[in-house]
Amino acid sequence: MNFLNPQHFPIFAIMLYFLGAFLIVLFGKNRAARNCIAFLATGLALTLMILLVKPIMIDGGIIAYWMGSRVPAGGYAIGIALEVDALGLFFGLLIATAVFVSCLYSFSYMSEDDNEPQYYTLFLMLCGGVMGLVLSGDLFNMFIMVEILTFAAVALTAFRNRVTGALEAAFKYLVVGCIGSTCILAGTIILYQQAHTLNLAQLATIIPLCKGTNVSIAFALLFIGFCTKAFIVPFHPLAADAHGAAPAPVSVLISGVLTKSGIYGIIRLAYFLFQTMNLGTMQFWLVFLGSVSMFVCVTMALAQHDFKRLLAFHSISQIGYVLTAIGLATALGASAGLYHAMNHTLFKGLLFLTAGAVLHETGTTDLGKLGGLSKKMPHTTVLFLIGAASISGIPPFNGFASKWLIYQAAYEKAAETGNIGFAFVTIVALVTSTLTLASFVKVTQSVFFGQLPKECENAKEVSFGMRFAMGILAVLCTVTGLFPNLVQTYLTGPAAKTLFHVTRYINAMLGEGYAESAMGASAPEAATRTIEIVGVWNPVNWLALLMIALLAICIVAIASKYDAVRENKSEKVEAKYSLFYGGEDTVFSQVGGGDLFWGFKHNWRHYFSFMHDLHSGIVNDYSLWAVIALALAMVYALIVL
Amino acid sequence: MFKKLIEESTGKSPWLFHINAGSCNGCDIELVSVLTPRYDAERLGFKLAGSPRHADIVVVTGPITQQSLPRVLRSIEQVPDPKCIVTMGSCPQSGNVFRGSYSVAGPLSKYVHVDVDVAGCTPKPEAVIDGLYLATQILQEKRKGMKK
Amino acid sequence: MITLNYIASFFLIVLGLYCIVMKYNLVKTVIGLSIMDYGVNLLIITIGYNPGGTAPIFTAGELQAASYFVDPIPQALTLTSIVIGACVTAMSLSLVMKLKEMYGTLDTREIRRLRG
Amino acid sequence: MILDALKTLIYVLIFPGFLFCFLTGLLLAGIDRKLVARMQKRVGPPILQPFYDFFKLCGKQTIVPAAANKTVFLVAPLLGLAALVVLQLFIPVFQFQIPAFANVADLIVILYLLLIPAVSIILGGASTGSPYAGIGLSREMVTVLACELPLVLVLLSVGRSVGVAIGAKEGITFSLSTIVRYQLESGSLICKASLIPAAIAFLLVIPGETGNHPFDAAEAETEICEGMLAEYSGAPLGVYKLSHAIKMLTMTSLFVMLFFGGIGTGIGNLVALIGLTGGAAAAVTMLLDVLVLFVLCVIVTAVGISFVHAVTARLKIEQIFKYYWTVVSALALLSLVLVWYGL
Repeated sequence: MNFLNPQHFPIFAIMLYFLGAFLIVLFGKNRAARNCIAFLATGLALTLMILLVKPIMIDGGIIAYWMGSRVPAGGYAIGIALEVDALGLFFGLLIATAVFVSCLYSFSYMSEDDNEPQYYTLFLMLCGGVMGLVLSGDLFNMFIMVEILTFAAVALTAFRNRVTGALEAAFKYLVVGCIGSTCILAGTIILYQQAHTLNLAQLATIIPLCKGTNVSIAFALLFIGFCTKAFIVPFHPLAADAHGAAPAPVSVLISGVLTKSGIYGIIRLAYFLFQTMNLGTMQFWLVFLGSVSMFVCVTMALAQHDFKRLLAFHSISQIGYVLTAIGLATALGASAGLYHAMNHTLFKGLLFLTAGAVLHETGTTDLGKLGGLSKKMPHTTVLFLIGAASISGIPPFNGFASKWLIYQAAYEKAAETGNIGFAFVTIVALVTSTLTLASFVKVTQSVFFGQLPKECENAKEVSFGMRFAMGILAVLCTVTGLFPNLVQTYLTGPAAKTLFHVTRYINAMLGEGYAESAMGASAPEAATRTIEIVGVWNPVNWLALLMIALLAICIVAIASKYDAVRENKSEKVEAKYSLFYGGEDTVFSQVGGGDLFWGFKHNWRHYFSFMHDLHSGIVNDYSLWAVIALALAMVYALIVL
Repeated sequence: MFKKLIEESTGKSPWLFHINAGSCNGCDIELVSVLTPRYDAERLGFKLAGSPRHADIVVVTGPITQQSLPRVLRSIEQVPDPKCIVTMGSCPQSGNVFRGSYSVAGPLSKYVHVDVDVAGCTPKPEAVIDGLYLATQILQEKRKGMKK
Repeated sequence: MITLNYIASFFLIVLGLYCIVMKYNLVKTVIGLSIMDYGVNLLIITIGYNPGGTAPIFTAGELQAASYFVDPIPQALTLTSIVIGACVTAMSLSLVMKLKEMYGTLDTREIRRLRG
Repeated sequence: MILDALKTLIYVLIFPGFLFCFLTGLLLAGIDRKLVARMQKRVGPPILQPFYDFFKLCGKQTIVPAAANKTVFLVAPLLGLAALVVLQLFIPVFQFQIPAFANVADLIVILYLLLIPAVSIILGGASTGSPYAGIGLSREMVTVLACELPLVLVLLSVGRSVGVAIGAKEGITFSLSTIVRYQLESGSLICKASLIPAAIAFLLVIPGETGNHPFDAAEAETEICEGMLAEYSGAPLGVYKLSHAIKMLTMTSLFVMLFFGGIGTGIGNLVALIGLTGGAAAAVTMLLDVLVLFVLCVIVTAVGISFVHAVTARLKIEQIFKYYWTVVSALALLSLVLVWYGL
């Protein structure tokens, strides 16, 4: 067996994580050994994923790997398979990157916690679960991986169980997460009853031939199941709770990795398994849910007063963008959605890590108790600003590049179909972006700028290890923002293309010509959709121009002694340099996050109080939402699909 | 040339910051009336600034009560140079009818250098404009003598 | 006969969901999760069942095209699913214990520090 | 190569970049002040008053408050100014669009580039730690939010309208040069009945976006000491004032290009009539175009900013938000619906 054959890389990547988890249980008592194992497992998995870029992304290959070489016999897929196409690899890359960075960060961040070995075990189990999910070619395996990652995520949420709400959040997540997992299982089994196979490729071939009530119900069940994993509205409160309590690197995994697994599941469902069930009707469902998630979560985020909780709601808001774009079912939409999914992992990871840094230094994430950290933690502030600019869609960072594509995709779709509804989706997306900016202005003001409270006097810059991890993400945020064309050519483009080439996926798994012969006329044509971008945006040129202008202005400014400033030199703050309070002496009067945006909140006060009451924090309510969502999905699936 | 431009401009764009140090409001109203269409001090570039950091000319009205003294001094201190201090009305110059009161700490000239005094109770708007114009001249002189 | 199985599994799932949604006791919520799980397990087993089928145990020589047996895959799936269900119960009960320690109550209406 | 670099440098530094923005922006601000004064029956300041203000501020001390983050405090104004100057490069002057920059940014990008100056002033204000700045930035952000919805609606309507009219494959266009070229060929967009509400909405958005009276709750000097600028003094304050003036130019010229883009055509014909050819004709045309643009900007300023300033009192922040999200958005939405159904 040639281990260097790319064929084996996917299974190695998954195994590395689980093996690492196992080894840490054995040898984890020693700190160096533990860190070494975790680093090697995550680092090697990332390397394997990067090595796969060439054969899969660029050469357009698909790796079909049958466990124990049980290749399909008689047209029936019996064995368990891994199937890695560009889509799977794209998500695999995202996951491996986020996991690697988060692991680097954990080394210094978690060093003061007890039970560290257990942390890394769970951490690697979570990673392995997600990696297994996205590389799997088998529906039941996907379910198993979903369960593994749910367990690991629940346990990690409750890891710091002395933190207020950690247990509570974990329990809520477990209950609703289990409803979701059960839905996936039930959906899987109903599909099995219809198709007598669990292989994704074969399911994709057979399902179109046996349309009916059962298949529609299975779709609804699977869809809701993956929605709980992606925390789409109405499952968003779980994400908010879990993020608030979990340690920062785990938040990175939950938002950057776990939600992606849900999105991946939805894509596989909508584009592969049920591809012939008329994407058009599914569009409304996806786009509607996406837009609602986008808007509801961003408004919820505006009302939060906890740093990490706020970020959690934004996380779902951004997932809403991804879902909307995916739901448009155009080449541009799919590419933009995947691009945004990637960017979301990067910038949200960065933001959670900065939140972790703040928590590490000050012991709180309450926006009302923080302030003025920019003088104490300058590097963290810069990194946070990069992340905030990315998520709020400020050019030239990556959030803008992908959001811009999403606007285009939505509006092009509107123009193409003549449906004004998609125009409103565009408007919601555009306004949501500004609302995102607003809530990050709130965080900036109440955490990093403003006045320094007494309790935070001792804060200092975090260790190099943590800054390094954040720095990687910040650099990636900038680079992917500056070169959208490269990203589109080498990452999102090939991945998006696979969405419209289902037959290729099937044939790679079950042999050439299988799809055509099995499906006959109903085989989806290999859609030759091209990405058409109406607008123009050239970040590098813009940045060059900005730099020229900035440089020129700076030269003029320095020549005219702009930087010859008067500042406080003595120990005591002189009257001249104290803040202006209408003549009064300086007092501590930080304008906290809760005081901001009154003008906006006042106009929306009924909405906000309604939403506040709705998010009651009672697990029964959240389960009820899940049941209602399931019922609605079923009704929709039965009527429309 | 740049320096000359700045010096020229300094006299043409004086922004006022108004401090009420226990005034009876007579002078305050009169100061506002200076900016009304009838007198329109804006044609000379005068503008009321909201913060002492933006101001060139500090206009002080009222007899400088004990309560207001530290606030007045702090606010004046916060004005960036070159700056001009103008007292408006008789109160900050002499204490006017409040002179000798236990609560009056004035006159202002005891504490800071006052550039222009506009006397009267209250001074007429014409007088105020004249005084402020004088202040702009002083401002320009100060700017010439100032090293950045 | 087989219809009854489907009805029973449906009933179990709905009962479980009802228990999760309507009962305010944490332990009852966990019981609800388990019941739901049993319902699904029953569903899986039922789907694999062929009336009159034999156990899917054959030696290589016996297996012919006409062999009629119950589908073995769902049985394997059920085993996995039962194990997972047990894990869910264990995990949630341990969380319930910790919650009781921390909040001093098992009432979900009082365990709601995270809201809004 | 070097020639290209030199050309780019000239574009950025002189026209339509820094120098042009500096002169016309401040001139526009001066005209605005003069107009408001005249409308209030005052003599008003000299038209060059903003220049005096700017140079005076350059000559004053810059005080960095002890509580402030010095780097952000000083860099934020420059960043905002640079972003605005670069933004101006993407707005064509009728048929004169710098070819190198035509493919850099479209309308949607411009919408977001407009946020950068706002963000820079917010950062600068927040860095001082002043509570006035805190309130100010809150209001500034709400104003930006308020303007965003109508602006988005207007831009989408224009994009759709022109996209359909030129028969673009996707049915929309966001390229500003395409929009202007279309107008030069078939008349200004203001003549389209369906876009008149959008034009009015845009006109109403201009003072909000630039933070002019009566939508200047964020910089209310009488209640919150100019909000985010409360702690700024000297040159950085001057840079902010300059940015404000340039933003007026940006918004008005964007309005002119979106809705009056067709007016530039007559000029070219006029030049041909006189008998000029070649480079001289191009130069004269461009000069005239710039003049026409400036005159139009002044008119838009007079109507959209000065007049509104002169006749209204300052609105409260929640009134601003409500106003923009109801009245102005309804107008813009009307336009979008009309455009959508081809009326």
